[in-house]
Formats: sequence, structure tokens, C-alpha cells
Amino acid sequence: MAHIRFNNVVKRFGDVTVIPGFSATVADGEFLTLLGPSGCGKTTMLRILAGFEKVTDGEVWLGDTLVSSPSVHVPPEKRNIGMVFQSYAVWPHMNVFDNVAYPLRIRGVPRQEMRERVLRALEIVHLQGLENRMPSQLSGGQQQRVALARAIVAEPKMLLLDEPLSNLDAKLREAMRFELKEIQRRLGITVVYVTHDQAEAMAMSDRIIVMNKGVIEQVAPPAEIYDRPKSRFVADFVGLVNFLEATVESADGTIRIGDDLVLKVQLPEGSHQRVLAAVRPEHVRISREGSGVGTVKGTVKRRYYLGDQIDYFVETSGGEVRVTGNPLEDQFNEGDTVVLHIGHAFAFPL
Amino acid sequence: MAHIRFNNVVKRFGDVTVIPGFSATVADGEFLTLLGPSGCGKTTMLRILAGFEKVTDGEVWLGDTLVSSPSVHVPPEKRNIGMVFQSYAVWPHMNVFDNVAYPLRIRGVPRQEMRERVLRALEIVHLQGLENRMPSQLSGGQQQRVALARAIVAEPKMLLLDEPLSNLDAKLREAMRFELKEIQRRLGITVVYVTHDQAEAMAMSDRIIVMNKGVIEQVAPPAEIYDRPKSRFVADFVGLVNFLEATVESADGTIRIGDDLVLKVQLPEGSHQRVLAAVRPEHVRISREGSGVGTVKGTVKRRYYLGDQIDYFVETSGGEVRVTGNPLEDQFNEGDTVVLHIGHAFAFPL
Amino acid sequence: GGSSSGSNTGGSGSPAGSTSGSTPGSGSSSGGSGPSGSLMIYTSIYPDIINLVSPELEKAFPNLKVEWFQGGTEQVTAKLAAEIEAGKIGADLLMVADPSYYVYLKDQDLLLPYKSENFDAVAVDKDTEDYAYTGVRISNVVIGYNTNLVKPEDAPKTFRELTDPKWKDQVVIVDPTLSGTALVSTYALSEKYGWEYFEQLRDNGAVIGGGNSSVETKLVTGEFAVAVILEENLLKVKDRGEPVEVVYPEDGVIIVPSPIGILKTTQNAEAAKAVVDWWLSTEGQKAIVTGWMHSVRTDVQSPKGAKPLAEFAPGAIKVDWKDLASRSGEVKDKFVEIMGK
Amino acid sequence: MSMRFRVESKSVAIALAVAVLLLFGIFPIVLLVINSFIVDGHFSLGNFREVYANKSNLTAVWNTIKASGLTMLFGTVLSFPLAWLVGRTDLPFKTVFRTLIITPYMVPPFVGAIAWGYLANPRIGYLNQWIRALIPGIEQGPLNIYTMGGMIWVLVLFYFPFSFLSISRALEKMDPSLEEAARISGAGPMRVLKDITIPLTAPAIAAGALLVFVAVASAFGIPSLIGGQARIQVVTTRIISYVYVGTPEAMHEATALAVVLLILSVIALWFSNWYLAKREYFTLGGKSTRPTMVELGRWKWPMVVLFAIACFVFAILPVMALVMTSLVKTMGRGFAFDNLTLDVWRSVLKDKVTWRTLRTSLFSSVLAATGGTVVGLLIAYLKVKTRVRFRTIPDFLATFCNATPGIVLALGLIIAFSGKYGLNLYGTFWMLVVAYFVRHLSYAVRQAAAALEQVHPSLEEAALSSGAGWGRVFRDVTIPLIGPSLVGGWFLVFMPSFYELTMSVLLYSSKATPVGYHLYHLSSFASPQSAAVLSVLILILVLIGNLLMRWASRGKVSL
Ligand SMILES: Nc1ncnc2c1ncn2[C@@H]1O[C@H](COP(=O)(O)OP(=O)(O)OP(=O)(O)O)[C@@H](O)[C@H]1O
Ligand SMILES: Nc1ncnc2c1ncn2[C@@H]1O[C@H](COP(=O)(O)OP(=O)(O)OP(=O)(O)O)[C@@H](O)[C@H]1O
Ligand SMILES: [Mg+2]
Ligand SMILES: [Mg+2]
Repeated sequence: MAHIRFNNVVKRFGDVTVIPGFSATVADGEFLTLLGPSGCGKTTMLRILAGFEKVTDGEVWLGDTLVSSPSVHVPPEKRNIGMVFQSYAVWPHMNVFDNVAYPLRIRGVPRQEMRERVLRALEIVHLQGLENRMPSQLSGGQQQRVALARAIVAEPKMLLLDEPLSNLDAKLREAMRFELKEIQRRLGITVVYVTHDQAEAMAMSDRIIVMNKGVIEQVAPPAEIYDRPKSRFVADFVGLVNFLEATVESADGTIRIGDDLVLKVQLPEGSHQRVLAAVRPEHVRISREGSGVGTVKGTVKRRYYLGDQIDYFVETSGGEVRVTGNPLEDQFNEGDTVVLHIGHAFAFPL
Repeated sequence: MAHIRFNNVVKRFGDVTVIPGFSATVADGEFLTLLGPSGCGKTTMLRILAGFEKVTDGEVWLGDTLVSSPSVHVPPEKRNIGMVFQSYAVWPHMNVFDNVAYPLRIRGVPRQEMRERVLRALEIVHLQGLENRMPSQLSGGQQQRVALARAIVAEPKMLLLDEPLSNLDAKLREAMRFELKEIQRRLGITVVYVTHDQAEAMAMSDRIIVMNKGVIEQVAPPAEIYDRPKSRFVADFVGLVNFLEATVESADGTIRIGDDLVLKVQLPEGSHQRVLAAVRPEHVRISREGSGVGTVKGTVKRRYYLGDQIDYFVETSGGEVRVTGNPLEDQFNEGDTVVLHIGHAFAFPL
Repeated sequence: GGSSSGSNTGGSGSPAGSTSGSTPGSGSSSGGSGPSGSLMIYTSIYPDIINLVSPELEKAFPNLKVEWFQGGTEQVTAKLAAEIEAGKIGADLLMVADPSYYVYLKDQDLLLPYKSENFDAVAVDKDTEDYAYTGVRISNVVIGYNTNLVKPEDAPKTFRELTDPKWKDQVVIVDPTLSGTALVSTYALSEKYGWEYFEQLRDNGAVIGGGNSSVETKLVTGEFAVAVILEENLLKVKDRGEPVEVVYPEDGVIIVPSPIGILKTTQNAEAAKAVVDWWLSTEGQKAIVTGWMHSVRTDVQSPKGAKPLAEFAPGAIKVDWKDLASRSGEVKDKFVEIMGK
Repeated sequence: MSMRFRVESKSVAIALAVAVLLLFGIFPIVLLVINSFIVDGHFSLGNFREVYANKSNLTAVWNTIKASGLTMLFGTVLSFPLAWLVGRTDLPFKTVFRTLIITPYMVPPFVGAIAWGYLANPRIGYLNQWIRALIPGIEQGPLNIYTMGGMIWVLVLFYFPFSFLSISRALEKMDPSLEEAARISGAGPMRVLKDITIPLTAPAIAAGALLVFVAVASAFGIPSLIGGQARIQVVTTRIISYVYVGTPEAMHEATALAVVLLILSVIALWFSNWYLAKREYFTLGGKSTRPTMVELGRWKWPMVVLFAIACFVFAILPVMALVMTSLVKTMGRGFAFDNLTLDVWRSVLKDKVTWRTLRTSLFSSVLAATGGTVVGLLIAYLKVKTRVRFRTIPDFLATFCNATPGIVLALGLIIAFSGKYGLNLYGTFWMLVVAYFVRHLSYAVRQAAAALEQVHPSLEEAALSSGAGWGRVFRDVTIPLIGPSLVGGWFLVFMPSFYELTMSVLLYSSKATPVGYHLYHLSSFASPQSAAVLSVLILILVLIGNLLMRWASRGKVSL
């Protein structure tokens, strides 16, 4: 049973409180991602779950077993987990094969089967042929993949992955993502994933936990996180967003930004005079002209070509708005006057 | 003078040839990015440039000085370089402040000025207030930022950055990118950057070198790399691409894919009967209906929601095509019959 | 006393693995064939002498298993001290060089009085009140010189002469903190000439060369021309062909009559007594002489190359063993203080 | 929950290790020390007052501090560059050099002192004779080994391997990118050494320095042979003069004086802990970097020559002096072609006792070294890798045992293990094993602790999360990672145990006579030549053993 429950977990290092209180559950077979700014406590939570850090307070349950509390502590090796460390933790004294084979060796897997499974794992991470290299003869990305192969080779009940793909190029990343998802589906294992790559989080997760300074801001499936962020922090952290100050025109959700931009939003709880409107760049269409509700005039200030898209920063009366344009469509230059059509916006208390 | 010239540089480790021959120049004040698959030799090239690896053959010139050749070797400390290592290499025995202050200390910067500059560098990487922490008390991303601050604090003539942002979240990454660009502009320094993040490479670089197995595949500004990839490898590696086999219909560039998709492309040099057409997802528009040149019918097989976009995998008679849709626009479900409008394609020899 | 009386079970305290299961007196009851069981002898006599006498003892006492613990006098006594502290004395018989140590042991009531059948034949210092110990071999502290460096006619004649500028930086002496016999000679000389003697020696560049064997080497190799050292060391290397010669100082040889004594805690007193008798017999004494020491009996001749004891014994420096026993620490301290930097 | 009371293999192993140390090391010392407070059956400071009021003793304490301190200083200063050359550069022949440079450690210190006496006594020392032959006009000297300087010189040669071994292992393990980061910051090689390399190898440097300090303070052979003639009294020679009185009372005084060594060692260890505690030393992390060797370039051959000279002076010269001595017929005529013979060699090699005692010593010292390595590793692990309260105490205790002069420790062992307190090992082979183990345990602790300081915890955690229990992790990851240091520690325990003399002479039994006793007996009763033969023989055997080990492990395990 790899159903996980965090019960108001607190973690302090000396007098620095890193996790003030963390409660969440992860279902059996779920793919859960921890998302949050650098230093918010993601690695700490994973390490608590793995059993490397004791909790200062609170409880961690795996299925029906209390594995961590201030007085109870099931050691890591009893938790049947696979883990990729943010620092890889590839053993420098073992070659690639032995590094990956280790979890199988511990489990006493027979020689022949072990060999097959290791080679399969290496194939999954695209490292065939490097079995006999020592870690010091590998590039950074190759080492990271060794760590990944080692984590999955024994097909544990639970995989804890701490930025396992951070040093891989886009192509390989995507391939790895796919393989991971595949493994998870096939074995029905629970995965707790830490990443700073949003696309990764979105594409792979069943649910995402957005953390901030050790506190959970929102737990929800990816689409909900993206489309209905609970807080300004979540909206800002997940995906790009333009924040614009707005005045509430009527209680049905009509707001006005700057001189001429009128939008319809769902107003936040409580009554407010002024709110913060949040608009995602991809929810804005940019064109040469147009008018009406949800449109605003502006001037292109900066323009960044990103290959598959073009980012425009457009100055409007309500503030600067970042817009994503498709390179195939009409292109605009710095200085051009444009009209923005805003399709969707949220509002948060100011 | 931080004009760099690589003159047919060769690097072998034992009998493994990692760089078979590398020639390139980097202009003074240029922002050059090395892009390539994991293990292709990016780190090796940076280390050669920094002076940590001797070249097996060839020459490296910094301005008018020959700094590396099989017989000449200017030591790293004489090259006036700032560097972020892929492994961070943050000194475990110094606190954050001392780590960052080190390059200034070496240069004999007075106490007060040093303090100011260190604090400024820490501010740039958003680490204010952590000056007195030891590296082991920092998260992965925080350590990486210490390494970054240390590299920039002395404002060297040349910055070598090996995946300096790989462990940062999207928000911070963007902030750092901006700061780096800012520093580079202000000081007019030369930056050689290694990254696997394409958006980063696209947004920041003056030119990009795409490497494969130690060999340069293409050197060009970002837009050119993306829009006019010289080889199938580059097209595939930079950005997403659908490869579809096609028959050449006429010498003016009309090709046919599958039963009904007819496209106009620039044919590759030499005469070919069959070519490989490459279509980027964002160059494909998906809609319910339509017909004519550049359109093809298909069925949505898979659909991934990524927040700011939706990826569709559409089965057509010519093969599976990946398409990027805007979540604001019409959305399609798995099984839907759709029409793809292909706006732009390249062709490579099969 | 009594702190170490043998209240412990038989035989278990013997250090050198004596596995004797003998009960007290078991050795004595077996009439004609002599003592039986086992016997542990702690001794500082040379291993080659032990090798020599072992078969003889075996012949004399076929039922007795004799075991040896051999070391320098100082090591043996240190070991004994620890055993006394632990209340587990392993030795039945003790044969170390320094007579004053036996005075100490007797004071502690650790020695078993025994008047050997050969007691009267012993011609040197012996405990005539309690028969707690008796001399069994004689070592002499003398002067030696290297014949490559010193002509016989130039050789020093007295201890006193060593403070003469003629011998500046030429003299090496044994360290009394390391060697019991050197302690005796230091005591004897300081009593005879006062501590000034050592101050003069020091000022004359005399050097402390470590233990007897190390001083012997320094003399033999010519690092020093003259040494104050044991006669037996000189005789031994001279026999080997090394260029040394013995001088019996006219101001008095220092005679060290090393005793033998039985520990009160012994479990096999009969055997111990029998072995004491043997050592004091002419056979035992011949073995001693083979080891370049003098016999305590007048009817056994001197070692090869040595002056007979009788010739120099009358002029020897007298040593008050009781006094030395109570002042040995003081003597060492004073010596260190004078010679030290 | 029952989980709460689970007995962990880790705790059990560590507790056992500590128990062994307490029983065999601390118990005897404490017995002695307690007894030293008892005069005539009452508690009293009399012994202490007596001993510490004595001016000679105070001078001896000062001399000990001076000799140990200076030896530590010079030993460290000497070993760092040598260790750096073999650990971090492309110096040719470095495996040979590495072994050669530590050969002094394979020779019993007192024999080494004798050898240096042959070489550099002012009158007829071989070196002096040669120098005088080369430069006429010198009457005496110019070298004189019988001075404070000479004594320190010999002490350095015999004890610097502590420092050399631990530093060279630490340098090999260090992530080179840490140094590279400093180079790129603009620091030249020397500056990098000062700012990065030395601070990061601080645990190893401190470990070595501490061992040198404590070993020298408690050493007897060299101070007695060289210091004696130089009229330099140190604490151990003073202790000996008490012990050699041969009475329990004097023994108590000796113990009272030995307490100053315990205190010195505690101060030294405390200081090193205090210094190390402020920092982190993880130089072996989870990301492997290329093991870049510093290329010496045009310095290569000059360095080879320098190193060769060092090896010649440290190792070859004294061994040569021993060999020369062992070959002469009569020492009085010195080394001349018509005065050579192989008789001494023949007689020592033919002597059955030689081989019997070698065997006994081999067994006892292998056991002591292996036991010491295991227990030492666990104690070091407790100290470095756990957060248990009082985790540093066992390390202190092991250092105590090391600081206690052999003779005192042997006395304590006799008192403790002759059956009075239930355990009777006295007079058995095991007594030797225990003595060697206890006395040298801290060598293993130090080496292991310094190596563990460098290992990043994530490497062990990765193995735990692979499902390995602690014991398995220990075996598969921890031990191999610090393997070379453990081998170094094993050797550091093995060697002095193999030729141990002071304790052996008191603790041997006729059934188990170690070679140290045989050596002592040869040098003091037979001839110094046979002792020289035996020492050279030991050296040859150890070197062969090292070669075999290297060959059997395909180069992985060696000195
Ligand atoms: N000492 C060595 N011996 C053999 N091969 C080596 C050695 N060091 C590196 N290599 C190989 O050289 C190649 C280039 O390594 P490099 O570190 O430059 O790659 P990279 O482009 O930085 O990769 P990444 O993006 O994964 O960091 C890799 O395939 C690596 O396995
Ligand atoms: N030993 C420690 N003492 C004090 N603070 C610590 C210690 N270890 C970690 N921290 C702090 O705890 C916070 C959480 O660290 P953690 O490693 O969990 O962050 P993270 O979310 O994984 O960040 P990143 O994305 O940068 O890896 C950080 O701010 C870090 O500085
Ligand atoms: Mg982290
Ligand atoms: Mg790299």
C-alpha cells in the first residue's frame, strides 16, 4: 500500500522552521508533483517521506503504518522506495552497471535476471553501452540518468524524484517523461515528483501541490491549478501571468483596468473596491485592430523571438501586458500600435 | 579582449574521442550558447576554454593570445573568467558570503567595497539574508545561485556558464536570465552559455552553436537555427518537429505526404525522389474543417493539457502529427476528426 | 604484608601460561623422583643461559615443568609490581639483578624464607637473618675501553680518573633509570665521591648511552673510547673478537650480587626450594659463569678472561642495599637533575 | 508501536564497538588512575603532588610538549607537499614513491633510532665520515643526532607517515572542481592550496597532526635512545624511571605522571574537534567530477629527483645503515671488505625462534589491526555521521589509550585481566592482541573519521533508499568510499603492533612470544647486528606483503 498521508508535518533545522505545517494525502498509484520556488521545502518534504529526515512534529503514514512521527521512525530501507536525489548521489566507486544494479543486488535478484533488468533500465534512460564507465567519466546529464535508472530498476512501490531531469536536454527530457509515466502506469506505483519545469508538472501529474515557504498554497489537478489558481501566488508561480490593478464596476464581475479596458471576471470572496486582475499571456490575442469589451489599445515595447512563439510586451493604459504570439501569424515590431483581446482573466484581492 | 577563437580543437580522454574537431569564433561581447544532447561535449568545451582541460590538438585563442595548444597552456587564473560549474562547486567550508566574496578577495578589493559588491551579487540572485548560511544548509537551487553570484561578482571579461539555472524554478529562471542579460549588456562581456533549455537559448543568445557528438552542426543566430535548421539533427534537436516522409512531386518544391497532403518546401541540395518533411507543431493550425494545399484530415489520438497550450497528436495518412493548440480557442477531444493546416515546412534528404 | 598472600586458586595467576594443576605440596610428597608439577621463574638472566640450563634442570627434575619469563630486571620487576597490585603473582622464583629489590620484597613480606643446603657455600651478600634471599650470581660494574682508540698503558685506572680532562667527551655511562646495575653503580659512586662526581663527569662531556647493551655497542663501534659498564658485557664481546678490554678500577669495582628468592605465594614451594638448591650448586653456578658472570661460590672458577673475584672483591665499593632500597627514587631523580639539561 | 523498540543493527554495532573499547582500553587505565589516587589505602593527591613537584618532571613535560609539538609541525609541513605530489599530480613512479616514503614506519622506532645513531653520531657516524672525507678539515660532526634537533628529525621520519597517509588519501578523494572554482576566481595554484585545498583537507591534516602529537608524546624508543644521550628527559622516560623501580607505589607515581599525557592528548583532540566543528568538509559528493591530475610540466623531473632524494634520506639511508651493520664480522672494525660476513643473517634466518615469533606477531597484529579497523570505523562513524549525544566521547577514550605509554598500559592490562575482575587473558596470546588493539586503536579511528568527514551523506542515503539495511550500506558504500583510508588505518595499527616491544616484553608468554620481544632480546643480549637483520627482515616481509596485496587486488588495495 503506497497511500501516503502527511499529518501536520513540521520540520525545523535548529531555529529555522522550514516546514511550518504540511498536511496532504497521496492516493495509491497517484502521480503527485511538488511545485514551488527554490528553497520552499520540496526536497525537505521528499527527504521526510523517504525517511532521511525525522519530523519535528506531526505524522507521516504509509498505508496503515505510521512511518514518521517525533517518536516513531521507520528507516528508509524499510520503506520500499526508489529515489533520485537532487545531487544525483551516484556512487563514484562503482561503474554504471553496478550503480544501477545495486537495488536489485540488495533484493537478491538472480544474476541473469539482474543483468537483463539493469540493461533494460539503462536503455530506458538512453545509456546503453556505457555500463562499464565510471561516473567520473560521464557528463552531468549522463550521471543524472544513472541516478534515474537506479531509482526505477527495482520497480519500487513508490518513486521519489527530486528534479530528476533537470540536466537533460528537451528531447531527452520528453523521452524520459514518457518513460516515467509509462512505468508508473504499468506498475501502478505512487510517484512524488519535484520539478521546476512547469510543462513537466502539467503533463505528468495527477495532482500538483503548490508550496510556498513550506506551506501548501493549493492542491489540485494541473488544469485546475492553472485555470483556477486559488491565490495570487499560485497564479503567479504556475504559468505566466500579467497582474493589473482594476476597479470593480459592478458586483456581477465587471471590472475596469486603466482607462478603457473592461473585463468580466469572477470576483474574489468578500467585497472589494479594487482588485488585482490576472491575465495569462496565452489568453490574450494580439492584432492590429479591434474594439469592445475585453479589448485594449497598446504599443509593443519589447519583442522576444523564442522559436515556437514570440513574446511581446505591450504598454497599455492599465500597465504592461505580456502577450504570446504565434510566429506563423501576423508579426509585430517594437513600436507598433496593437490591440489586445483579453479572453479570460481572474481576480484576486489586492 | 575577449574575442575567442577555437582552431580545430581536438580532445581525447584515453581512447575516447570526445571532440573530434571544433572550430568557431566568438565575438567580443557576444552571448554564445552551446546547445546539444547530453554527453555531446559541451562541458568539455567550456572546460577547455577555461583552461581546465588541455587540448589534445588544435588551438584556443583569447584575443591575440594563444591560450591553449598542445604545447601552450595559460592557466585558468590568468584568463580572467567567471564560471558556473555544472556541479556548482560551492566550497563547503565557507559560508555564502565568503564563497561569493572569494574572487574579490583574490583581486584585493577593499573590505567595504567587497561587502557591497557581494551583497549586490546576492541580491541579483535573490539570496539576500542567507549570507551566513553554510552551503549544506541551502537547497539545491540556492546553492546553484551561490555559484552564479560567485561567477558574476568580479565582473570578469568572460563568463562561462554551465547550465547555471537548471535547478531553478521558472520564475526565478526568468529573473536570472534577465539579470544575466543585463550584466552582459552593461559590462559588454562575452558569455559562453551551456543550457538545455531552449527558451533560454533562444531568448538570450546572439548566436547558438548546436553540437552533436563533439561536432558543430550549425552556428547561427537563434531565429535562423529555428527557422532554417541546416540539418535534420538541428531541426529535431531545437524545438519540436514532426518528421514525415514525402515524395517530391516537382522540382519547384511541391511534395506529397501520404495520400492527400501537398506542401511547398525548399528542396534540399542534390536531387531526391523522396525527402523528409519537417513540420513544427506551432506551424500547424488545427480546426474542424478546411481543405486545399497544405491541409490534411486526421483523427485526434492523444491530447495533453499543458496549461498555456494543449498538445494534440493527430493521426493522418502521412503519419502522426503533433500540433499545439491554444486553450482559448476551440478545443478538441481524443477521437475527434480534425483538419490540419500546415503553414510552413522544411525538407531534408532522407 | 599479606596483601598478596596466595588466597587465590591454584596456578591460575601464572602469566606464562603455566597450566599447573598442582596443589600445594604435591611436589614434595613424591619422594625419590624429586619435585613435580610446574614452576615459574621470573628472571633477568640471559636467554642463552636459560637455554643452557633448561636441559640440565630437566635432567635434575624430570617431573618438574620449569617455565621462564625472561626480561630485563626492570621489566620483570615492573611486571611483578602489577601482579602484586592485581593480587596474582605469577612467579614462584625470582632471579633479577638488583639486590635492593629483594630488600623491598622482604619488607613487603613477599618472600618465603628458605635456607638452602648450599647457603653456606655462598660467599657474597645474603640475607642471614631471615634467609629470604641469597646471591646467586655476580655482576660487576667496571670500566671498559676500546683498544683501537686507547692504548693499554693509557687506559683509565679508576672511576675517579674519568673526570679528568684527558677523557673529555670520551666516556659513556649506563642510564640508571633504565638499568638496575647502573642504579647500583650510581648510588655507590655518589656515596663514595658525592654527587659532585657526576657533575664533574657531566662537565667532562660524559654521555648517558642508554642501557648496557647500547653502551656496549657504542664502545665497540668506537663511538666512545671508555665506558662504565658491566664486566659481563665486555667479556662477551671481547670473546667475539671485538676490540675491548676490561679495567678493574682501583678505586673499587662495584659488585652486584644478584639474588634468588622464592615468592611466598608460590604453590610449589618444594620445587622452588629444590631449584634454588640447584642454582646454588656447582652445576648451577657453572652455567652462570658461562654467561660471563661470576659465581657466588668460591669453588667455581671465574668466567673466561675475567679477573678472579677474590682479587678485586676486597677493594670493592661497599653498597648498603637497605639504604639503596629506600632511596632508589631519590638517586634516580638526583642523577637526572644533574645530567639533564 | 513495536517499531519504537526495534533494535537497529547500527546501534548494536556501535554499542558493541564502544563496549569493547571501554572494557579493554578504558577499564585498565581507569583502574590504574584510580589506584594512583590511593596512598596507604586512602584517597590522596599525594602521588600527584609528589610527581608534579619534581622539577625534572616538569622539565620533562615541557620537553615532551616541545618535541611533540615540533614533530607535529614539521611532520605536517613535510607530509603535505609529499602527499600532494603523490595524490594530486602526474608525478612519475608515484606508487613506488608512496610506499618508499613511509618505509621508516615499517621499522621499529628504536631500531630506527639506532640506525640513525650509526649514521649521524658525531664521531663515527657513516654520514659524518663521508662528509669529513669529502670536506677535509672537519674534526667532529658536522651532524649530531644526539640533540633536540636530531631527536626531532628522527621522530619526524618515524611518525610523519600518520600525516602523510591521511593527507594523501584525502587529496585523492577531493572533488577537483572545488579547486577549479578557485582557479577560475583568479587564484593561483598556491593561493588555491591555501584557501581551498588545505582547509578542505583539514580533517585529514588534523587527524595526522593529532596522531603525530599523541604518538610522539607517548613514544619511548626514540626519546630514550636519542634523548637519553642528548640529556633530554621527556615524560615517558621519566615514567619509565618510576616504573622500573618495580613497586606498586612507584607504579602509581608513574600513572600519576602519565596523566599529564592524557591531559595533553585531550587538549589536542579537543582543539582539533573545535576547529573542525565549525565547518563542513564534504568534498566527495553525489556528482562525480573528472579526476584531474595537476600536470607538473617542466617541474616533473625536478620533482622526481626531489622525491627520490627524500626517499633516499628517509628510507634507504637508515635501512642501508642497518644492512651494513648486519654484514660486518666485528663491529669494532666497521664496514670494510675483509670484515664482511653473512653469518648473522644466516643465524637469524635459521633460528626457529625468529620464524615462530614472526608468526605469532603476524597473527596477533593482523587480529589487532583488523579489530582496530572495525572498531575504529564504528567509533569514527558514531562521531562523524550520527547525531547521538556524547558521540565524540569514545574518540576521546581511544585517544586516551593511545596517549598512555605502552608500559603503563601493559601494567594496567595485567591488573585488569589477570582474573581479579572475572576475565583472565593474562599469559595468553589474546593478551597481546588486546594490548596492540587498545594502544593503536586511535590510529584507525582518526583515519576513518577524517575520511568520513569528506563523504556527502547523500551517497549513503541513496543506498538506504535502494533498500539496503545499514549494515549493507556500510559494506557496499561507506567502506569502499573510504577504503584507501581504512587500508591506511589498518596499516598504521598493524605495523607498530607487529614489532611492538614495550608491552610485549611484559605481556608475552612462552607460548606466544612476539617478534618484538625477540628483537628486544637480540638487541640487548645477543648482538645489535642480529636485531638489524631482524628489522630488515620485517621490512622486507612487509614490502612483499604490500606487493602481494596490490597484486591480488589489482592495484586497488595497497599502501
Ligand atoms: N574521463 C573520461 N573518459 C571517457 N569519456 C569521458 C570522460 N569524461 C567525459 N567523457 C565523455 O565525454 C562526453 C562529453 O562529456 P561532457 O561532460 O562534455 O558532456 P556535456 O555535453 O556537458 O553533457 P551534459 O549535458 O550531460 O552535461 C560524454 O559522453 C562523456 O561520457
Ligand atoms: N540544515 C539546514 N539549516 C537551516 N536551513 C536549512 C537547512 N537545510 C535546508 N534549509 C533551508 O530549508 C529550506 C528548504 O530547503 P529544500 O532543500 O527543501 O528546498 P527546495 O524546495 O528543495 O529548493 P530547491 O528547489 O532550490 O532545491 C531552504 O530555504 C534551505 O535554505
Ligand atoms: Mg531541492
Ligand atoms: Mg555537461
